[in-house]
Amino acid sequence: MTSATVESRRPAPGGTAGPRRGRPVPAGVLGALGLLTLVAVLELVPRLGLVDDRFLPPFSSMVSALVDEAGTPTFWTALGQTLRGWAIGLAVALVAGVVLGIVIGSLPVVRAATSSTIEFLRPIPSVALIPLAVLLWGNDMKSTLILVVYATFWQVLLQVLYGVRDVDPVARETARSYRFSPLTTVRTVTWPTALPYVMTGFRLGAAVALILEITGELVIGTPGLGKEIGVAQSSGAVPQMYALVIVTGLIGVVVNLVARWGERRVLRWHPSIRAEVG
Amino acid sequence: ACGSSGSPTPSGGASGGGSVDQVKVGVIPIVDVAPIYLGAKKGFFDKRNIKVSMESGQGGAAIVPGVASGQFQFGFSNVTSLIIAKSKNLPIKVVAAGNSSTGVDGKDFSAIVVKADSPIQSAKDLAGKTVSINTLKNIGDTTVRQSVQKAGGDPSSVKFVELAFPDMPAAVKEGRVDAAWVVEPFVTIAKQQGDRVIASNLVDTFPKLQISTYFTSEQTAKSNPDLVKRFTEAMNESLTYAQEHPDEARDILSSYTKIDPSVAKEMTLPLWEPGVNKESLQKLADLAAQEKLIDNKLDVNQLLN
Amino acid sequence: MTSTPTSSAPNAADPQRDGTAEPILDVRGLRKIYGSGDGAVEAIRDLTFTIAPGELTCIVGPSGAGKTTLLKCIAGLLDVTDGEIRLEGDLVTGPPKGMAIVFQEYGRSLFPWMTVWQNVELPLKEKKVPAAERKRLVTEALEAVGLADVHGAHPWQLSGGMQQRVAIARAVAYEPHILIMDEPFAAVDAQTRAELEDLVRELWHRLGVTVLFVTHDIEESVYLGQRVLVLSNRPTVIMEDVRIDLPDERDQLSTRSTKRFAELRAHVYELIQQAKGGRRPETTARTDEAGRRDEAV
Amino acid sequence: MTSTPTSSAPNAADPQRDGTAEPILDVRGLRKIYGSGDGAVEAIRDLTFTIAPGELTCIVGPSGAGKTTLLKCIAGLLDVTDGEIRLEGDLVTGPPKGMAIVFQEYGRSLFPWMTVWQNVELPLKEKKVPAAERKRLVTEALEAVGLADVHGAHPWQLSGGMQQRVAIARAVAYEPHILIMDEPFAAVDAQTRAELEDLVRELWHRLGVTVLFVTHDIEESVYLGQRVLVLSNRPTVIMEDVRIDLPDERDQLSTRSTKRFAELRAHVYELIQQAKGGRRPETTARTDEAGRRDEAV
Amino acid sequence: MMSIVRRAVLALGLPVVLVAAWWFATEGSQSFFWPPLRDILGTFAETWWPDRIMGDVVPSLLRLLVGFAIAFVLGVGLGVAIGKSRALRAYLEPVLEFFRAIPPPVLVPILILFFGIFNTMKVVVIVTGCIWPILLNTVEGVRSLDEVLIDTSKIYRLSRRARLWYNILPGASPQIFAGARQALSVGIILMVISEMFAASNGIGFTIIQFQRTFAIPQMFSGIIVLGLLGVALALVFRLVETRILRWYLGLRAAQRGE
Ligand SMILES: Nc1ncnc2c1ncn2[C@@H]1O[C@H](COP(=O)(O)OP(=O)(O)OP(=O)(O)O)[C@@H](O)[C@H]1O
Ligand SMILES: Nc1ncnc2c1ncn2[C@@H]1O[C@H](COP(=O)(O)OP(=O)(O)OP(=O)(O)O)[C@@H](O)[C@H]1O
Ligand SMILES: O=[N+]([O-])[O-]
Ligand SMILES: [Mg+2]
Ligand SMILES: [Mg+2]
Repeated sequence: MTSATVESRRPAPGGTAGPRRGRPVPAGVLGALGLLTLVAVLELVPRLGLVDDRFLPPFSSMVSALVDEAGTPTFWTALGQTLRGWAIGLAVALVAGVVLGIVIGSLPVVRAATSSTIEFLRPIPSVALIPLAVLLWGNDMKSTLILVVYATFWQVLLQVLYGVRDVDPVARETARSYRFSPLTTVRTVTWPTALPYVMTGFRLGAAVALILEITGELVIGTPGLGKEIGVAQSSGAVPQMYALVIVTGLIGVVVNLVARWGERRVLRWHPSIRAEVG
Repeated sequence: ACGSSGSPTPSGGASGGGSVDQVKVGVIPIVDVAPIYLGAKKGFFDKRNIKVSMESGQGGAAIVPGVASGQFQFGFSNVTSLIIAKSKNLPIKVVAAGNSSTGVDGKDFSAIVVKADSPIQSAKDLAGKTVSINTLKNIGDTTVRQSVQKAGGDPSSVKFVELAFPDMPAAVKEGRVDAAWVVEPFVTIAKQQGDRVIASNLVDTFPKLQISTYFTSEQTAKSNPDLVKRFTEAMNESLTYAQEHPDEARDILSSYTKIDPSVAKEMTLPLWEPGVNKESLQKLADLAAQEKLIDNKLDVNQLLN
Repeated sequence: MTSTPTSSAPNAADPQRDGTAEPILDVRGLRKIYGSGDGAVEAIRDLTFTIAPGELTCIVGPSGAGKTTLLKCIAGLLDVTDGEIRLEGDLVTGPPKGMAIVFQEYGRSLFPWMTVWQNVELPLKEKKVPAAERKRLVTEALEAVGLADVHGAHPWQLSGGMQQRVAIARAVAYEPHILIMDEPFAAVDAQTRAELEDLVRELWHRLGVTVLFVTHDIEESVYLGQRVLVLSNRPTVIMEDVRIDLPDERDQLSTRSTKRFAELRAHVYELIQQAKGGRRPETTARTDEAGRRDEAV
Repeated sequence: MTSTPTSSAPNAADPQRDGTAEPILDVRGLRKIYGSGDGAVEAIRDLTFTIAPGELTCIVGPSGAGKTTLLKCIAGLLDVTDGEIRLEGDLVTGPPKGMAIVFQEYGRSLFPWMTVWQNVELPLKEKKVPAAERKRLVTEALEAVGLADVHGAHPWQLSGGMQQRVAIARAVAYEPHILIMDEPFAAVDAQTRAELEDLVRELWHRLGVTVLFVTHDIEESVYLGQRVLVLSNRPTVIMEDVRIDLPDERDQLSTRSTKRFAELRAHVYELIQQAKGGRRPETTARTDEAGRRDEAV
Repeated sequence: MMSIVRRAVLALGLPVVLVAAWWFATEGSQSFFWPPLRDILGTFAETWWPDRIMGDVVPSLLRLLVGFAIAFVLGVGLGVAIGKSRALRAYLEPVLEFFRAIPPPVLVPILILFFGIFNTMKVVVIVTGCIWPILLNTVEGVRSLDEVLIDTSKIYRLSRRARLWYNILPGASPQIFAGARQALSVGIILMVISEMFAASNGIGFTIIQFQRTFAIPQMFSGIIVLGLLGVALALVFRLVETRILRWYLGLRAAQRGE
């Protein structure tokens, strides 16, 4: 008997429990609705006079300022510079965080030996390191990059450490009993277990990297969106400033979409995903 | 790195041949530095074989270490910060004037503003009130206290809070602070929202108080005196030109700031005078010592060449 | 299958079919397909049966037949693809009141952050059973499964069989109207198993609870049940509804050694073997139709 | 226990005791206490036995006796508290080479992120079995457990019994020297169980593998094993080492209906019942000493 | 079991090596911005004891703890709601992601508009930074709860409250703690950032003040204070965590049979 794979006559509801409902509204539509709500709030709060529109202009003026900005090559150059710095910093931090996280997390001795140092270094804010970075690299991209890597690395590392801790003892014993090499154990047991944590680490890290990239540009003056925001701020150009802030926010939204998309791909087996894709 | 730079043709200047010096100047992208942008555009640097590029940072935290370590050859900073730095033996030298107060009470690029309906009528009334300044223990508190003292109030009872200039108009409007020390373009923006100017703190401190200068590291000053000399000359020419052509100075703002043109037109520009004003600097140094910003009195000659 | 030494489905179902005893459970045309599109798996094709109040029904069938799926549908934990399930007349849309389940994945059904005692007590608390009564029920249930002495341990400090018994104790202490058990004794030793079988029958007698009991042990199904529903291979249909006409008073030694017991056991065994072999009970027409549908994919 | 219709331990152990067959497994004075201080649980008190190469030994005992604990100690997955375990003469300190285990918690021992095929194939890859050979082994193993058609599914898409069979297939495909199975057939139906029992015996014959098999099914232990180790209640000691003197050629129908089979089954059953009742085989002196130790904790 | 001595050696070994390396590397340093560690430690006591401990460290710590507590409650509450409801998650996620990507220094002006310039604003800044790791981890923790346990809760008809208390929160707690742990460190960072605005006291304010006034050894001593604060809070956190997650750590440790 072959497996009776059957085209369901009508779309079968997902494998999970729950009251029978109509077809769910697609996530994309709901998400767009959410953003629309935000837009409405941003438009209405100043229009209704809840705050002075000179300090928080209505959304429409932010958009028109954004349209103006988008017409200048400076904006696009700045956007490109920001994205580049962000991507490089995030990539470095991810690789370093994952590799070190797995090594430290898998070896109890290393973990015990490094934990106090990690706790010490972790809360030192990147911003406190700005003078040192400038000292070494001026306002070069490297200054901002080091801030981005430093701040993002800890986010990823901590997530990976917690992920490694979550390995199911029975799964670990299975790997041990079949004498998997350490590398195979990492690849086939530790890594898949930690993956959901890594995904969260990626999402946390992506935002932190963006934040530090922008902050670095703003404070140090490395070219990029942050510098433009700084200029707008010190020029009293409120709508332009918010226009640029909206761009950073949108980068965040896009990054999350990519992360979620990737998650559906690599975590298809995980309870959180399989409950949804059915 | 990019950033606005002067005319792209470096050679053919008035002064003799020699190689072109690539020079990075750390500046804050505000009105005060308009002359260097204007001078760069006019070719005042090029003709002295200096290819100048402006690197903007948010303040001393980014610029001073940059200059001290040679990442930038020159930097722009307020005088009090430099005095503090010098008092800590940071090896720096002032090389050119930055900008100064106009010296005209009520018509300066810096002002203390209050809400239109505020009971505060003069600096005297600031006693016991909260005033926002951009940096605590710096030129802001020093000069605001001078205004209060001059108006007959008790300067020691003024409470200061730190806010960024851009956030001050809102803070005044919403009553978060009683008064704010602002500089252009926020003086104009504050006025546009109806705020009142009650004092000109820089004017109250010293006639034509020079509040910022360009500086370099002692290392550069020693090893490349010729470059410093050429830079000073170019700066002086730029300052003079900017002072004489205020409309061009207002126009250049759009190349490195996002100041609204209508605001830019109305703003009071600072005074751009060549030459470092030693008495003015010494006044600020004395005030710094008096206010305990520095431990001992400082002779500003140490800052000069 | 030549000799059928059982009263077959029609009359076995009598009590429910006529109005005298309104069925407590009514499953009609149940179909369940997991997933959709390419990866769809038809676990249950077409199940129709009723259960009278207070009946003790065992369900047997090949591994992967869809027994767990069926139980989860009845419990309102899974949406059905087609057909309907009524419990006491109401359409099942979520977990109904007064039902307890012992899950096949017993290990995962215990809260690892609670002690054994807390695990058993929690549903009672939720049922607002007064503290004293609760204490009595938990104590009794844990004693009945032989775990009174480990009540302070966490589930992961217990052996597999002990975990399973905790899950049983929890269901028992709950005093449900309808008790669903999915291979509840798979991990316990023979002796304990026999004791627990008798515990189930005793509870059933005492509380008048309706029991649905999935097991792989054919002897167990015959020993325990009033009826044994034999399921076919996936996609599941009912092979036969075997009525167990053994006397109500059962005993591990004597009952199991009767001739009728042996006959029934052999018959169920035979049915399972046929089920595994792929035989399906209904008219070939239906099977063919399904076959065609399969090919269409 | 009046009649002992078995050859009892002493002569059963003969082949290993003298030098003719060096034991593959030598467990001496094994003791295992979980935790320490207040919460300490003495799972195993004192176990000593040896197993000859190629033997098929079944282990039975009350739920919670310490069977899983014993297997994990032998597999080098748990540190022992006292005593020593030697495998082929070497002290066990970690999982030895050429061993495969089917865990009692089969569901959690499968990697949910891999398909059935990948789960079975992975240990072979680790063993550096060439691709073609690997394919053959995996295919055969999955066919043997009746899961050839679901090789692309993930474990969580399978029923409990199917998951358990995947874990069995993984162990079988591995072609171990020593195969440890912890209630491997608990979740499968009677028919499948019978087939798998025969599969184990066939593998054992074919590969000459040493098998340690924990089960709750007494019939199964007698049907499968050459020896049945009956364990006492926790803290565990050996109740009796029962030699199964049935002919090597076994058959589900004929073997199970022999008189000797029935005798052995009854004997083991009786032992388990005694174990459950708390009877312990050794001198009371020892128990007392340990009892005092318990109190001191 | 690791002996106390062994543990102490492990915990202190690396820090001692690193401090020694720092000491010798900066021993004869002439660089203004890299003062010798000796100078830094030399200014340590006079810089911080006792005025700044009471006047700066304590207020900072209070703001941090209040901010962290609010972020924890909000993050877990919102996280559970979002984790349980697919629709709510789909609706809110883009908006939350939008705000999450906005750097606090840019957010501050808006926060000033709504929360003023004093402690409230600073606490809100800390909350806006701390909440994300908690929220994200809670959402993911809730989403990956064991299905069998959820079914168990349903079958025994646990009330919403009981499900929250006995199933959802404990089940997600390992991941919630991962988030809270992150948030604590982020909180310290945000504490510093919040004190860059409208501050008149606090560790962050002090460090930035040192930085602006080129008091470099003092600035480094401030960074060291931050680090020590991080270690201290991490220790407290671990105490709480091992208490609350005893079941989980036991479950995970059961494998070595310790
Ligand atoms: N989540 C799922 N997604 C896809 N298929 C599933 C899922 N759950 C179960 N199935 C399939 O449905 C069929 C029936 O599974 P079910 O668990 O109901 O079997 P069962 O009769 O309980 O078997 P067992 O006796 O082995 O427990 C199996 O073929 C299984 O592969
Ligand atoms: N991690 C642990 N911590 C404390 N006690 C434990 C732990 N694991 C097992 N035990 C205890 O050890 C004893 C033996 O457990 P084990 O799992 O070996 O039993 P078993 O013989 O396999 O039982 P079953 O047949 O029910 O699977 C039990 O009493 C159990 O409570
Ligand atoms: O390190 N950070 O400033 O986030
Ligand atoms: Mg099942
Ligand atoms: Mg066991």
